[in-house]
Formats: sequence, C-alpha cells, structure tokens
Amino acid sequence: MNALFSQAPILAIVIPLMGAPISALFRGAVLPWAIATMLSAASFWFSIDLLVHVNTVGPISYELGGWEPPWGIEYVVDPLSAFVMMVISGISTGVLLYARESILKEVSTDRLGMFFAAYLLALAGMMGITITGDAFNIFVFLEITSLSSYVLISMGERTDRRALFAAFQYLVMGTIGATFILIGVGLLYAMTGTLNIADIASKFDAIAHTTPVRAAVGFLIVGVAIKLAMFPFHIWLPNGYTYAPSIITAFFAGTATKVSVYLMIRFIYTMFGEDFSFGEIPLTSMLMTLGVIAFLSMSVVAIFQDNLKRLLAYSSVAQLGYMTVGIALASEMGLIASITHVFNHAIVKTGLFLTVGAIFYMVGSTYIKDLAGIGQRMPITSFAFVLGGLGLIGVPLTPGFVSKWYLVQAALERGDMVGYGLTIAMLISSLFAVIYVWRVVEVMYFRPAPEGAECKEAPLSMMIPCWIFVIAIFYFGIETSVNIGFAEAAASFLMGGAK
Amino acid sequence: MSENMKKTYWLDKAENKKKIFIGLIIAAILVALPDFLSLLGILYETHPYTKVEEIPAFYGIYAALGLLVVISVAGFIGRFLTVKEDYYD
Amino acid sequence: MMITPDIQVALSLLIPLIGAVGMALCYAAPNLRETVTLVTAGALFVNTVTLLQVVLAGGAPEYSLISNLPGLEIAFKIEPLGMIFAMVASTLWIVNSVYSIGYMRGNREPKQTRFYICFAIAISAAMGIAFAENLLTLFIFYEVLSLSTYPLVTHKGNDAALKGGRIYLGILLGTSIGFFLPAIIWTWALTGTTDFTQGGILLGHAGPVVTGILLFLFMYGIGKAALMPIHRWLPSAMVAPTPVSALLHAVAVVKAGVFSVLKVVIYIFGLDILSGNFATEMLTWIAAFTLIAASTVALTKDNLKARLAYSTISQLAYIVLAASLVTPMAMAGGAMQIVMHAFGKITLFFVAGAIYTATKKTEISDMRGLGRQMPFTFIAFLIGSLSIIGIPPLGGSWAKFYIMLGAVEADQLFVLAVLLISSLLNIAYLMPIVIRGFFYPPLGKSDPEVSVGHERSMITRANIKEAPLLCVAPPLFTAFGCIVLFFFIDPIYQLLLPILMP
Amino acid sequence: MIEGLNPGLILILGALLVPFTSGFIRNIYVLALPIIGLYYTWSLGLGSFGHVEILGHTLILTKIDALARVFGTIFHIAAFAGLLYGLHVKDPQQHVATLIYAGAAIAAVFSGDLVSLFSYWELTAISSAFLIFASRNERAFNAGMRYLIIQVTSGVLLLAGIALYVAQSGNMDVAPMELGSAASWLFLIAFGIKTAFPLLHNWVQDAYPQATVSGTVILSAFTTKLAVYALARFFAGEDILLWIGAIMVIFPVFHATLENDLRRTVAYSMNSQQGFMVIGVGIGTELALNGVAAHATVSILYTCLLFMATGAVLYRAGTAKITDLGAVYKSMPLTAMFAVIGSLVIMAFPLTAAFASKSLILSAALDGKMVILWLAMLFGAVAVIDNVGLKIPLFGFFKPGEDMGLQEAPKHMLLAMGVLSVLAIGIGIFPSAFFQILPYPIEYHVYTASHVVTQLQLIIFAALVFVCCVKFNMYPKPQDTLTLDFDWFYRKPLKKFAINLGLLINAGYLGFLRMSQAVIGWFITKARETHGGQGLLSRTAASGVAVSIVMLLFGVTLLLVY
Repeated sequence: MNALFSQAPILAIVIPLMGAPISALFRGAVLPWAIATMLSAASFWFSIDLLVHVNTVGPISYELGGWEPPWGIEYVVDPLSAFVMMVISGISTGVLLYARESILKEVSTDRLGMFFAAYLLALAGMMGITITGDAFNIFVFLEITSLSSYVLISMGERTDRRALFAAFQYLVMGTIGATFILIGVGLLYAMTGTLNIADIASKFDAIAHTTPVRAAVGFLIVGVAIKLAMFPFHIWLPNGYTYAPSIITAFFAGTATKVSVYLMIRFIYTMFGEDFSFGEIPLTSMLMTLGVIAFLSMSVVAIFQDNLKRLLAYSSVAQLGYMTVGIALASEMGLIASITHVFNHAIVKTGLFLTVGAIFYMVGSTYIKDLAGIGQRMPITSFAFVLGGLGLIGVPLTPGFVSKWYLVQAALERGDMVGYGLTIAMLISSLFAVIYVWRVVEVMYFRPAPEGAECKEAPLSMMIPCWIFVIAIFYFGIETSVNIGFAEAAASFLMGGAK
Repeated sequence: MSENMKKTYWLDKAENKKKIFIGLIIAAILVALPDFLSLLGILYETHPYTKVEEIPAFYGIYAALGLLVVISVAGFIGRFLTVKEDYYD
Repeated sequence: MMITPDIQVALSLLIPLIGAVGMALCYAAPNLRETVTLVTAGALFVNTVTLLQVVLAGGAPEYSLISNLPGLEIAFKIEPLGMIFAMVASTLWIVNSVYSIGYMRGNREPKQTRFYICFAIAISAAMGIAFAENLLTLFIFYEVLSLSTYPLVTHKGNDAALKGGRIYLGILLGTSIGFFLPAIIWTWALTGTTDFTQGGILLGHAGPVVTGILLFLFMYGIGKAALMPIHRWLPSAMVAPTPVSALLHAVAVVKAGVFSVLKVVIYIFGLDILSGNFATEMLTWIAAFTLIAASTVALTKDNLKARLAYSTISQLAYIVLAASLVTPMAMAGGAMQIVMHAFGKITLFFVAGAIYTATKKTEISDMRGLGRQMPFTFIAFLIGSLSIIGIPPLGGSWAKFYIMLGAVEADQLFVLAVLLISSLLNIAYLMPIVIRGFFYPPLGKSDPEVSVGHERSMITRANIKEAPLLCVAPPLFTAFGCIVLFFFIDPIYQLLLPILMP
Repeated sequence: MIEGLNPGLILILGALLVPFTSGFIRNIYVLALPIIGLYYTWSLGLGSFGHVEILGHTLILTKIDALARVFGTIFHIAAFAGLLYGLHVKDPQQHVATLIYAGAAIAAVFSGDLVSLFSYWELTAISSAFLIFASRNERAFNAGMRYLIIQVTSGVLLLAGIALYVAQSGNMDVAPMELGSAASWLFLIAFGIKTAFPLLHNWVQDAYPQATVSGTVILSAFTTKLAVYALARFFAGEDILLWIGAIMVIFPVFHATLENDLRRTVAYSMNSQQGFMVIGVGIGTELALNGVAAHATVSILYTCLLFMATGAVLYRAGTAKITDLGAVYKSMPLTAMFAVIGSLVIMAFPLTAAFASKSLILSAALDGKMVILWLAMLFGAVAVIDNVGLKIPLFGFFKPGEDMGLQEAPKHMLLAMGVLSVLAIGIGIFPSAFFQILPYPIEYHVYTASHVVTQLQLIIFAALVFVCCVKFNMYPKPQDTLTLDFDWFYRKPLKKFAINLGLLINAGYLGFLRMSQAVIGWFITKARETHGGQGLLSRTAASGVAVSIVMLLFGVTLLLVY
C-alpha cells in the first residue's frame, strides 16, 4: 500500500489518462461508463489520500521520470492543489455515478466509448493542471482538457444543434486563452530560462520590472481569465453549459472553471508573489472591479433567463465573480473565502445541474415555462432543486453561507469604504440570487401543471447521486471543518509559502 | 278618547289664565312683604350673610332681573346660532 | 432516555416537524390528518407548559444544535421573553388548528394537506425563533418562517394570490437579507459574538453613530415588524385563507418580527446604549407615525381583512414604539402587547373567517345586521375589538398602560398623546362594524316600523345562522382569553421581572 | 358573598344572565339585582375589602366610605327606577347595557385603587354607548360614535394620568391630589370631560337626546355624577373648580332657553346643575362636600324624573319637540303631574329635596365669603326656574290647544316616576333623615322662615316675569331649529380638516407608492433592456466580437500591468 501511495501523485493523473483509450475501445452502454466511473473513483481515492497526507506531513514533490527539478518535470502537491484535485475528482466521480441513464438519452450509444474517453481525458487534464509544478506542462494539460471539452460539448448536438456552435465558440475562445498562457509561459522562459514554477517564482522578483515579464503577466492573467470565464470573457460559457449534455454541464460547472481559479491563485500567489501582484500592478482594483460587475450584472442576467440551464450558467459566472473578489482582496481571509467557495460552489452547482438533468430526462426541456407544476409531479427531484437553490443563495446551514460569511468578513476586514461597499454589493447580489432561484421555485410549485402532463420521478440511479450532492451541501454547510479546514490550510500555506 | 275631545279643561278658558296671572302677582306681593315688614322689625328678622341681602326683596328683584337677562341674552345669541334641525345631517 | 428540559427545547422544534410528517402520511384520510394536527398541537402545548414551569422556577434550559463556524452556532436557550412568545404560539396553534378544520372544510378549500404541513413547519420555525440563543439562529428560523408561510399565503393559487405572495416574500426576504443580515454580520464583526446577552453586547463596541445605523438596520431588517414604509407585505398577504391570516397576524409571523425587535433591543443593544441616542428617538417618531398612519388607513378600508391588516400594522408599531422607549416598563408593555394583541387580533380574524364561511361576505359595508344572524361571533368581535382598543377588563389595556408607564419613564410624554389618538382611531374603525352588525337591518332588508321606545333586539333563536361550530368556538375561546388575560396578568409580569430588573 | 366583591359586580355579572331570561322572570330578575346590590352595599358597612397583590402594587377592590356610599346608594336607586321605567323594552341588549353601566358606575365609586377606577371608568363609557346605539338610526349611530370617542378620550387621559402618577408616587391608591403635576391635570381633564366642564360638555346634549327613551334616563343618572364623585374624591377644595363651576352654571342656560327638544333642554339644565356640584367640590369644606353629595343625589332624582316624564311623552307621541306637542296634560295627566313635581324639585321649591340640598352648597359658599360665586349660583337657580321649572311644564305639557289623543304612560313608567317623586318629596319633607347618610356629620336647619321666604321670592318673581314675557311675546318662540354650540367646531371645521388631512396623507402616500413603483419599474425595465433576452449583457455574441473584447481588454491589462 505504501509503495502504491508513493506513486499517488502520478497515479491520480495517469489512471484517467490511460483509461481514456481503453474506454474508447469499448462499445455499448455500460462498459465505458463503468470503466470511467471506476477510474475516476480511483483517482478520487488517491486525491483524498494526497490531501490527508499533505495536511498531516507536508507538501510532496514528485519528480517525473526521476529528473530533478528544475530540469525535469515536477509534480507538486501542496495543500491547495491537493484540495482542488480532491474537488475535481470527487465531482467527476459523483457526476459519473449519475451519468449512466442520463447519457443514454442524450448521446447515441455507439459514441459512448468516445464520450467517456473524452471525459476521462478532460478529467486527467484538469488533474494535471492542478498537480503540475511545470509551467509548460500546465499548457499541455490545458490543451488536453480543452480539446476534450470541445468534443464533449459538441456531443450535445443530438438534443440541440446549437451545441456545435457553442463548442466552436468555446474552441475559439479557449484557444486564445491557451495561446495567451503559452505566450506568457514562453516569455517567462525566455527571461528565466526555466519552466519550473517554483524556480520562476524564486527568480521573479529580480526581473519583475522588465518589459517581457510585464507582458508575460498580462498574457497569463488574460489567458486564465478567459478560461475562468471571468466577466467579460464569459461569452463562451452560457452557451457551452446550455447545450452540452446534462452531465457535462454538471461536470464542467463543478470543475473546469474551478481549475482556472486554481490557476489564477497559483500564478498570482505562487509565481508572481503577493507583493508584486498587489503592490506593483493594480491587480486588486482590476479583479475586484470585474468581479463585482460579474456578480451583480450576471445575477441580473440570470434573472431574465428563460432556460434553466442558461440561468444556472449565468449564475456560475456571477459566483466566479465572488471567487475573483476573494482573490483580489489579497488577504488570508479573502483567500480562504475564495478557496472554500471553489469547493462549495462546485458541489452546489453540480448538484443543481444534476437535478436539472433529471428534470430534463423526464420532461425533455429545461425551459422554465415547461417546468410548471413539476413540484407536484416530481416532488423529490424538485425538492432537491429547492435545497440546492438555497445553497446557491447562501442560506445559513448551506456552504454558500459559509463562503459568503468569510468573504464579507474579508471585506469588512479592510475597514474602508471599499469594504463596506463590497459587503453591500454582495448582499444585493444575494438578493438577486434569491430572485432567480425563487422564479424557478415559483413556477415549479405554484403554477398549475399543463393538462395531461403526467410525469414520474427520474430513475433512482439519477436520484441517488442528486441527493448525495444535496446531502453533501448541507453536510458541508453544517460541519464546516472539512472545507474550511482545508481551505484555511491552503490559504495559510500560500500566504506563508509565497514570500 | 272622543269623550276627551269634547271635554273642556279649566286651563282652556281665557279667564282662568288671567286668574293665574293675578294670583301670581298677589303671591309675589305676599312673599316680598315679609322683607319689608322685617325692616320695621315686624314678624321676623332676616339673617343676611351679605350686604346685598339687606336690600328688601332682594331675591325677588334678583330673580326678575336674572330672568330678563337669561331671556334677552338667549334671544340675542339665538339670532346667530339658530340653524335648521337637519343642519348636521 | 430521560427527557430533560434541555431535550424539551429541541422537542419544541421537533414535535411540529414530526407532526408535519404525520400529516403528510395521512394525506388520504382527512380525519386522521386533522387528528394528527390536533395531537401535535396538544403535545407541543404540553411540552411548552412544562418548559414554562422550568422557566418560572428560574431555569434556563438550553440546547446546542450545531456549531458550524467559530463564534457562530445554532443554539437555543430559553429566556422569559421567548417563553412568552412560545406560550402564545403553542396555545393559539391549538385554537387555530381547530378553527382551520372548521374553516377549510366549511369552504371546501383544496390542498389541505399542504396547508397543515406548512402550518406545522411555520410553528416549528416560530419555536426556533422564540428559543434562539443568538442572532444567527434567530435569523435562520426567521427565514424558514418566511418561506414556510409562502405556500400558505398563495394557497388560492390564482394570480392575485401569486402576486400577493410575491410581494410578501419579496419584502420579507429582501429586508432580511438586505438589512437584517448585514446588521448581524456587523454586530458579529464588532463584538465577535451574536449571543443574546442580558444587558446587551454592543456596549463599548459601538459608538453612537454606529449604534444608530445598526438600530435602523435591525428595525427595517426585521420586516415582519411591518414598520412603515415596509409594511406593504402585510396587506398583500391578505389573499390567504383566514386561518392563515390569523396565524400570520396573531401568532407566528408578525409576532416573530416584533419579538425579534424586543429581543434585539434588550439583548443585543441593551437599554443603556440606546437611551439618549438620537436614532432611538427617531425610531420613536417613526413608530408613532406608523401607529397613527396605519390606523388612519384602516379607517378607509372596506374590506374587513384589509382593515384588520392595517390595524395589525398599527398595533405592531406599539411594540416597536415600546422598544424605542428603552425603559424596563416599556419593554414589559411591549411584551404584554405581544400576548394581548395575539389574542385580540386572532379573535378578529377568526370572526372575519367565520363571517366569510357563513355568508361569503368580505366587505364591511355588506356586514350590516349580521350581528343578529351571528350574535356569538359578533360578541367575540366586540370583545376582541375592545381589547385592541385597550378597554378594561380586557388584556389589551395592560399593554397600553405599561407602554404609557414606559413613556413616562423615558420622559417622552408625546407618546401619551399618540396612544390617545390611536385609541380613538381604533374605536372609529372597529366599533362601527359591531354597532352596524347589531343595530342595523341587514343589507337589502329593513326593520319593521316600530315607534320610539319599542326597540327590539331582532335577535331571535330562529334568526341565528352561525358558521359551523368549529368556526365559532375558537373566536369565543380567544375572546374569553382576552378577558382572562386581564385578570391573570401577574404571572406574565412575574415571568418578565428578571429581565426588567436585572 | 365573596370576600371583597365590589357591589357593582353584582349588577355587572348579573347582566350576563339577562339574555337567557325572558318575560316576567326577566322583569323580576333585573329589578332584583339593584335591590340585592343595595342591600349588600349596606351590609358591608364602611371599610376596605379585597386586597390583591398584582404587578408589584396592592389593589383594593372595594373601599366603602361615607362619601362613596351616598353615591353608591343613589346609583342603585337610579338603576332600579330606570330599569323599572324600561320594563316594556323588548331589547335585552339595552337591559344588559343598563346593568353593566350602572354596575360599573357603582363599582367605580367603590374602587380603592386607580386601576380598578380606570377599568370601571372605561366600562361605563362602553356600556352606556349601547344605550344610544339602541335607537337604531343614523343620527343615534353618529352621536353614539362621538359619545364613545369622547368618553374613551376621558378614559385614556385618565390612564395616562395614572401612568404618570404611578411613576411619580409609586402607589395606586385612590387619594386626594394636589393640582400641579402633569398627572393631576390629566386627571382633572379626564374627570372634567365626564363632568361636562364648559367646552368639554357637548357630548351630553349631543348624545342624551339620541338615546332610547329609557336609555336617556339611565344615561343621565350615572356618568356625570360619577365624575362629580371622582372630583370630590381627588380635587376637593381645588380653587380652579370654583371658577369652572361658576362658568358651568351660567354657560348652558341660554341654550336651554332656546332649545326646542324637551330632552335636550333638560340636558342643558342638568349641565348647569352640575356646576353647583363642581363649585361645591371647589369649596371643599365639610358642609360643601355634604352639599355635593346631597345635591348629586337629588339631582339624579329630578333629572331622571324629568327625563322619564319627557321620555313618556316621546314614547306615546313619538316626538319630544315643543313645536310638535299640544296639550299633553289632557291625555297624560299623571305624567304631566310628575313633570310638574320634577320641575318643582329642580326649582328647589320648599318641601322638595333640592330645597334642602342646594341650600347646603349656597350656605357653604356664603360661609366662605364667596359672594360672586353665590350670586352666580343664584343666577343659575333663577335660570333653571325658567328653562326647566317653567318651560318644560308650560311648553311641553300645558300648552293650550286640542287634546292630542295620547294614551297615558304605561304603569311601570308611572310607577318609576312615582318612586322618584316620593323620594324627592320625602327628602324635602324630612331632610334631616337624609342628612344622616351624608359623608360628614351635619347640623343644618333647612326650614327657617327666611330661607323659605327668600326661595319663594326667587321662584314667584321669576315665574311672574316669565309669564309676563310669554304674554308680551318677549320670550324666544320655540322653533323647529337647532342651536349651535361648541360642538360645531369639531363637527364642522375640524371634521372637514380631518377629512382633508386624511385625503392629503392618502394622496401623499399614493404618490410615494407610485413613485417608488416607478423607480423600481425603471430599474426593472433598464435591467431587462441591458440584461434580459437580447440585451447587451446576455446576448450571445459572435466569436469575432468576443475576440475583439478579449483583445481590447488585453490591451488595457497590458497598459495597467506595465
């Protein structure tokens, strides 16, 4: 077991990576799914192992191929990356548990092998981005993720042809983003002669004033911002989320953007260093402005949506605004808020998209007007949605409340008008969240169902994962030691370690 | 009832009203008399608490004047304050 | 397992929830379902009464449910004020349940199971509010109460109901998230705790300006107290069936609001920090304005429930007014007003519902002469009205007396004038209903011509057409309660004494 | 009996059973209640009973002293007579209201603490209003609402006063107070409203004539006299009362002269008579207070008697307006006789009760060397001879003209009037027996020669002038009109003002509502335009546009970073 564990960092990546071609080989409805699920679960298991290890023993450095850094590629597992990996693989596993029945309806059976292969590749890519300590490697994994994402999103064409357009747009934007990152990394390499993040970081301060480095910083930030779907680079996201197959939406909502948040934190705190990011360049005001606009404006947009998936997608953009603001606050409290919100929002939004998937499975539509009276027709699913919605709003006892609590505290900690203004903005945005969630709830419960519409509950195989997420929402909302504990550890590691 | 209609009452006769009037005047003279007699020390003595009571037939005069005041003041204010019965409705 | 008072605190919340599950299971058998409702209400009452014994003996049972963030936990602790609120809620729930059965069946309302379940959840939330140990707990149950009563408000399901419900929920959630929550967070940021503490927690942590802003955040954040201009939700909620209005306006929702107001003033601010503050004085004026303005509006309403709704706004302002006087006597008056108004107003709403059940009439101008047809109902209405006006021997007069004492203590003598005007307005909008009910011929009919001095009451046994017994007995019971409360004010006072004279 | 039970409660609680009785049993029952109450009152003797600890104060449920007992006794008698008079009424609501009203007045008199006093004070207000509403017409309804509002105002002022008083003194005992503090002024105004102080008096003349036939009788007996009792209790010897009383004696007499409605005429003159008692309280000596108690008693007797007689006319004729009435005495001789007796009593004719009681107050004034007050009272005495003593019988009952063909009043009414007449004359003949029950020991000779002579002078000269005036058409001719009084101010301009203010506030509120709706609506429209459907922020941008945005922002970022 110990021998196995010593290889855990690589295993967590390699297992899904290797699983992809295997899965592609198989045909039929069950086998590819089963393989993907098992591999994802294994990856999850290793991630948990890593997380526990990192938090008890300390960061792990794993040298790929035995080359010592900075020459070889290094995998670094620190509290932050371990935490994000755990989130990604956990979400992925949960979504896969749910996927079997749902995907049959949305993707033709003969493509399922390919589908799950792409899924595993995306997972492996995201895990890789998180774990790698090598800047170029980040780009590589990013491309793996992106390419598989385009495929996955376009798979939604069976239900709606617009999925193809959405995938194309994502491709354009994603490629620009990735290219920017590549250029940034290239510039840094030119200046430092190394690709190892830790190495770059150690040399960074000395060359921070040079033009190429400044340009590199600009490229990297904009590149990540595009992948993060930070306002106003979010244009690809609503379409992508809306037209992708249900489980893909759920999967990406919980992982893809979260990885980008991770990257943002990694670049800003580890690579550039806190002093440079917030002292030398006006990152705080940039990110905060965009973040505040994001959570205010996008929440309003969400209010006016008539498609539930689109509504939730815009809500995601808004929630990413919170995370951006958390980073921008440049304090440990803000970082805790941001990191814990990565986790919290991941489970909440994935849970919501899963229930939406279940509704779509039964009703065949995600347009809000078609959901009238669903509360009576599918009471258990609808109730799961309501509970998830509460999490999204940030009602006490849900994790959303916890992260907002920390965020508000971080804002108030500043003690200036900006802090108070931020608090007020956040509360207004919460109100918007109430409105857009309530709009759906009202239609679901208080509008009479159309005549003759008879609907049953979704299959148990979908219901159970949905409820696992719902229960998780409340578990982590009440027993906050897990998410807050790890987030605190990660934040203090970053704040302390980056100096 | 019809019996009542025909019946003439004592008060209905004009001469009886006159009798009452005359009776009142006589009574007034009678009740004022003791005051004047008391001035002469006949019959009884008044026990005036106040100066005004020493005026003979003070109470009678005061009553007569007072009544006139009431009636004239009432007549005066009545001119301004009288309105139709359904004024407030 | 021993049932200790501490466990009973948890049971207070649990019993209605268990009952709700029971009701859900019995949805197919209305009789059984109603039995479950009544048994649950009875059990809750017994539980609350035993807790009352403990509190009267000086105990303060507590129960900690969850501790999820440093300094923030979901915990319950009973103090006198909460005990009173809990007693009111649990007592009136029984009555209201009985009445609901009569009303819902009498009017053949749909979706009765959902109705009873939401009712039970709302009561559970009310218990949570009553026993909350800190602001966060209070806030959570406050929101649960808002949400659980929404289906009750929109029970009819038509557009008007949905619109009313949206205003109801919009204002309540909006104010609570927009003002109440920030106030809580701010309090926590200032003091590091949100526990209700005798004497307040803000003293020494907040200057006069911050205190003033916080006060207003709290007062307008607690939208359920319906301080003008955020009172609109209350008339909007009138689209609900009458038992709901009774629950909203007498038992759970509005009382939760004003209860929170008192609690915040007593245990978060503390009387010392508030007295003499400019904001406190402004609050007094706002409350006074609300008090009078709402009564004036009530005068213009012809719909009985709308009139009662505005009356409620006015009566709630009494409590906010009392709170703003920040003297022990005023607090006592406010607490008494919670109880007295609960009994008085629930009676009036019961009557409104009984009239509706018996005659389908909702407008006051149509209710002429109904007292002859429904004498018992109208007597209940008379008693309830007099209690609201504050006439002895009815409970309402104590509340007014103590608020007056508080005003004298606070040296705010204009409050006396406000109370006077309000009493007169109360008479003007409540008494005509009774008088026209008893002494006027019914609409479209005229009394037989009788000469002066031959007045007849026109109430004969043949004329009486009351609503079903289950609709008439509850208002009579609560009206009787108004009388009883006048004579048994002392226990309430004794219960309150520890917080008044620390 | 229950320890400390207030005698008034016998009537109040007894009232609750009335609706369950009917016919003969009801008659016996309602008549028995005041008798039992009176018996119980006297069997208790003097002292205080029923101490209750509540809210940190001691309440004294029943406190009987000599002053209270006089009022309690006459209240019981008035209740009995009033109920007897109203036996024909087939309206249990009136019986219940009457009993509760009378009971509350009695209980208020015997209250030993302020809370009880306030409670009963308010109860009299509420219960009595029903006697007005029971007339069942629009005018009565409006008058009743005004009455109720004014009465409750008095109650709330009293409550406010109590609150102030308790805060200052810390006790709740009914005890004399000094005028000076805010509390005492509130007490005085509260009492003043019910005593019908000048300018606070209009409710009397407004409401009494609108009440039912028997209701007016009941109303006249209790509220104002209870207020006199309260004044005597709290403000005996307070100088300001002297002047208030003096104005009060004079103020209403002119209206009484002008009034067309018999019952309103009596109401005005009753108001004037209240002034005597207020002056008596203001003098505050033992003799004066005896006079107050005595005159209150006698006043109840003759006021009731006059309201009963005029009420009987109203009952039979359907109207009590002088202009509508003819020679009533022809068909209702007994009623006319009782009216004359009532008039004689109010004139203080020798051998009637008022002859004894009024002289007590007059003498007290003279003892105190208050000549102007004495003259004022004398003027009031003259005026009352005019507007009740002569006007009521002559214009109301003995008008020349045809027989109106009315029926004599029912037997129970005659009986009730008889009871009161016997009492009024009995007291007049044996004043010393009556003086026994007065609060203070008294040595006073009513029938001195000079007293009789002066009083006769007063009456006969007044009568002479009256007859002369009528004869020579100098007397204001009764017209079917209304005479405006102070209430005009609140029934016309103030009402208009209140309505306009209400409309203004309403308009303001609506404007505010509309404005906030417009503002919110504007926000929603704007938000919809920019964020909704195809709005700028939710539009699905073409990839080219997206790329342009990226480039633009990248440029900005570079600038900022650099």
